Amino acid sequence: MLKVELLDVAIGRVGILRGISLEVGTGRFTGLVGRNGAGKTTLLRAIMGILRAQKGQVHFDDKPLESMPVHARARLGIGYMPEDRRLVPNLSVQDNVLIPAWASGLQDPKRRLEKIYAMIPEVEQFSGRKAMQLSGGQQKLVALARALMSGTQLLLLDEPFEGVAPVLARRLAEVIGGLKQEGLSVLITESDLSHSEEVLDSLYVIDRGEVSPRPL
Amino acid sequence: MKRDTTLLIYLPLLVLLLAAGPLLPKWAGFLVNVSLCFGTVVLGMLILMRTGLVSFGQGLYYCLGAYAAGTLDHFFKLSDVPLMILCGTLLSGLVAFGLGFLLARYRDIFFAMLSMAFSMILNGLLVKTSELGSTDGFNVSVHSFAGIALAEQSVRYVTYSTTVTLTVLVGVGVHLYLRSHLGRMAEAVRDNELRLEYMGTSVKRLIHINYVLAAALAGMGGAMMAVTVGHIDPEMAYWTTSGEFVFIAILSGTGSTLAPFLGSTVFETVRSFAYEYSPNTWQMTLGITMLLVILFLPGGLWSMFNRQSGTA
Amino acid sequence: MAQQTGEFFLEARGVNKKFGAVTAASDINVGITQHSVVGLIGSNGAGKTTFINMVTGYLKPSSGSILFQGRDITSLIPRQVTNLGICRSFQIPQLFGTMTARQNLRIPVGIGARHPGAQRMTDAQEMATVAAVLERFGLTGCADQVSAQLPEGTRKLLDIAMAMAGNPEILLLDEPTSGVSAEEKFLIMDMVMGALAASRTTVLFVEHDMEIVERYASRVLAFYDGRIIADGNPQTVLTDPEVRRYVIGEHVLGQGHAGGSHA
Amino acid sequence: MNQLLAVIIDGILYSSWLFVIGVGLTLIYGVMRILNVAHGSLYALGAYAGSSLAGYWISHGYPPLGSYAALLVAAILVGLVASPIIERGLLRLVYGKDEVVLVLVTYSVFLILEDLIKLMWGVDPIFVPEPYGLLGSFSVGDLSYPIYSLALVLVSVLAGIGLTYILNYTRQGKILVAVIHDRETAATLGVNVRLVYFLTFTAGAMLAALGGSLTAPTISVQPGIGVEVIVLAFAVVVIGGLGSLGGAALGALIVGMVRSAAVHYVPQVELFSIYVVMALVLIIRPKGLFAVPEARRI
Repeated sequence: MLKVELLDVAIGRVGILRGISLEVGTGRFTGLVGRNGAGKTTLLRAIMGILRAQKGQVHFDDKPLESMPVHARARLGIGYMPEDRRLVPNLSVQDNVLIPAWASGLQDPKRRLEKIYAMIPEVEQFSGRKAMQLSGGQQKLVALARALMSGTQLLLLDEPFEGVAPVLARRLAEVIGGLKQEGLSVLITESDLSHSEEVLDSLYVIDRGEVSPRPL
Repeated sequence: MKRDTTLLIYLPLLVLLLAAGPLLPKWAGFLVNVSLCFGTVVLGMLILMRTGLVSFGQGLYYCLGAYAAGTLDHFFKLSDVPLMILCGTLLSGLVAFGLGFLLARYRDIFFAMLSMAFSMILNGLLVKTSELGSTDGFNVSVHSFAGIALAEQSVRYVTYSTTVTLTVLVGVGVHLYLRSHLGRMAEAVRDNELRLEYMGTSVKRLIHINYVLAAALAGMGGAMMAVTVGHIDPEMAYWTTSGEFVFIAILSGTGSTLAPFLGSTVFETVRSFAYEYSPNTWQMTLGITMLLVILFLPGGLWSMFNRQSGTA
Repeated sequence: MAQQTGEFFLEARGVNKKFGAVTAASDINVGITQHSVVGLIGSNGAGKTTFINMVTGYLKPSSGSILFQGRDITSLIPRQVTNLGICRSFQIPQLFGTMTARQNLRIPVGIGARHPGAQRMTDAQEMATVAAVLERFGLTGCADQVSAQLPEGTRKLLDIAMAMAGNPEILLLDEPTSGVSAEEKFLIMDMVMGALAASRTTVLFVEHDMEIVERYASRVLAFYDGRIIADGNPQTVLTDPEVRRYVIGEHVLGQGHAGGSHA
Repeated sequence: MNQLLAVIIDGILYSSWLFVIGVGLTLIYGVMRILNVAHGSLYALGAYAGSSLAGYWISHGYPPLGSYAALLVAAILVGLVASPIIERGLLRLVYGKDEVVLVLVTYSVFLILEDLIKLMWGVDPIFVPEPYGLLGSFSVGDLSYPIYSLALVLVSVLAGIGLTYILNYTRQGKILVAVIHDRETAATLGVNVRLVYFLTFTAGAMLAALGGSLTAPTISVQPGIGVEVIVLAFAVVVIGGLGSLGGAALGALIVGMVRSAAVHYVPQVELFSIYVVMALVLIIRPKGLFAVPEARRI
């Protein structure tokens, strides 16, 4: 599904990632664990194309992504959930979730929306509220729902459990675990394994800009 | 440390320009003179730009300086070259000292816009003041130099050499200033205000100081322009005049105190010739020149001479 | 925690900080004695940087007060706090990006030399001081490179060196080794601590790397959800069950304490 | 009493005009973070194109009412021609540069367009007043106003309501809101930000040109008419808080009323009253009336 090979990423002249290789198999849940500043967010942003790689390749379904603009990558079916949620504060929750569908001209957004609501009923409950009226944890749920709208193939979830109260974190883990049945491929980052361990099929550890596989 | 070659350029430049004065054809001498006046205003902008601020209202001080000089002649018959320039410089510096308390709080586009508003207010005031000639402004004449009466035919060379000498002096002065601790701090403001505050320094005060310096130089340029051209009008405070200063500043680059003079000379030359040969497309020529510089010489014209680094 | 007064070098009394509905600091009471080296640990958003921001005047507590040498500094702004002798470094290095490393350091050295009461220096003396600092931090080799283009570890060092150039009474280091390669992390800390050894400067540092905390801190404060949940010597705090659960996390990998936890 | 009425009506008419020229500027700034100096030239282009087209229409004896359509078509044409050249051809190359450099780029475009207009239309004034007189006039008390002057009121209200509607109730508008808020995240959601930029610039250019083409019948169209418009539009937009639609409306209303009052009561200060208001607003609210709060740095 996703294959990253020998990726080098620098921000400005500052090298953040060095020689990253990693693979997310179809229908597999892959974890990327490392502490703050290790380079997790940078790696996901590079996969999405927000950051340019200096070296190396990213393939999605055997298609090279290097020369593809960000929005085109999203339209391949990659859903990205940023760590800081980044909802549009003055749009309603439902509008936030629907933006990817509108942007890519999805045929039947209502059906996909209903499916997402079925997976995360909470989001439907506050679908009429403005995003800025939600708590941080609720926003995480909405960000996940939004990522699911474009992420019909692959989900990139950046620290989905970070800064969330334990109850909500468990709920998020449950929702994410439920995605297994959808046949989705998922890459999850976390600073430890406290929430994602049960759902993972494979694991990588990232430390100071370098990634290595780790048995579970 | 790299050797400081800039100072070594200023002295021969002074001698060369002074010596060339009587030899240059009238138009060329005038062009050099006007370029130096513009260059002085832009030199002030360079100081401001070192702190990261760009004013779209430098015309305010340029115009104030010119009117201070003009008023001395017009109302008090004190048409003495150094006195007029001194008054223009001081008045602008003084007004900037007052407004600086306010403007030092502003950054980016809001700094640019507020300075523009002030200069447009001056423009509006002058246009409505019939005592100062309203839209037409008035003529400025020069009769003495430091108390010594001037003969009619020597006025032009006296203003020319005064401009040249003063310009070189402020060029050297600003050069030394930028190399001083205070000047380095100005650059630090542009790079990282937060860090400076965390070193125990008041960024606002630094900006205020540089704002006053820039204004004083603009006033000086305006006063020199008034005695050079012999006519002033409210257009000097209109936004397009300020726009031209920003234009020259970006065209020049901020790499050296010599850059504004290079930039203004190129600007004046392009403008004069374009105006001469194609009066309907001279603005277009300037616009295209500017776009080419922004696209291909992002560091301004000066970066052609100073490819390796941006030291002052 | 003990509520003594007057005897601490730096003290926070009942400090709270709210951002809208979010509580970033809740009832922080802590006293720091002079010459101590204190590690601040806690997961992201636990309130460590907020604490540093409040001490240095970048943020104002919603309630409570902060005292330095018995003097209330709660309402001071960063410039004033710095002038009292409290300096800090930053998680993301705050450098003068277009200047070289040498020029960067020259700014605080120049400021220091112009303090009232400080000894004035000639240009040559200033440059010599700068050169000495560069030498001490092993930055001589890249002294004339533009700081924005230096590697992250070097930038981090330069950032800390600039904070130290003010000869602080208290030095606050915000994640001094984040974004730095594994080989460099002890190197950086050794240089910093070595340079401070003579003056026995009081240090507070925020750190995620428990190896660093264990090796350099004489006291550890563990933050969780805006509160300090443990305070004491490194051995005690790092083995505290609450700290292990909330701060370090039982499943941490790639850190010294993760030992055999991936079972 | 009559004078107060005159002040209010003049104020409304002037505010409408200001809003039409300001709204495109604030739209472009809000989405693209570019303070477009060339906005005034687009206004001038609209005025020239409008008077040429309407003049052609009328001089060929077509039904005079059609001249209104000609004004409208002229504005649309200007937008359709200018935008690909300016946005795709030039601005695209300089995205990401300093805000001030971007201002200078558009300033250069302004200089180029000023001369281009002279090359295309010459320097003699053009006067096509027919659409202005065609509709007759209406009176309020003993004051008489041409009905045509309501056209700008209508257009400004339509533009204001239309843009508000689009931004709040249409998919395209909500996508735009997402881009304004955070273009990077919008792109990760599949939004083609490049296209959004292009369409925004086109819409902004059309609005500027529309302001010009509708004003054309009331003035003599000559070189330099765009210069004053630029600073006025800046004033309106800056007072409102750059990039805010409601701010532009309020800014236009404030500036319009102040100028109208100045014209009637203290004509000496008319010229710079606007800049006094602008300075005062910025002194009291440094980022305009509807400023967007900024994020923390550390």
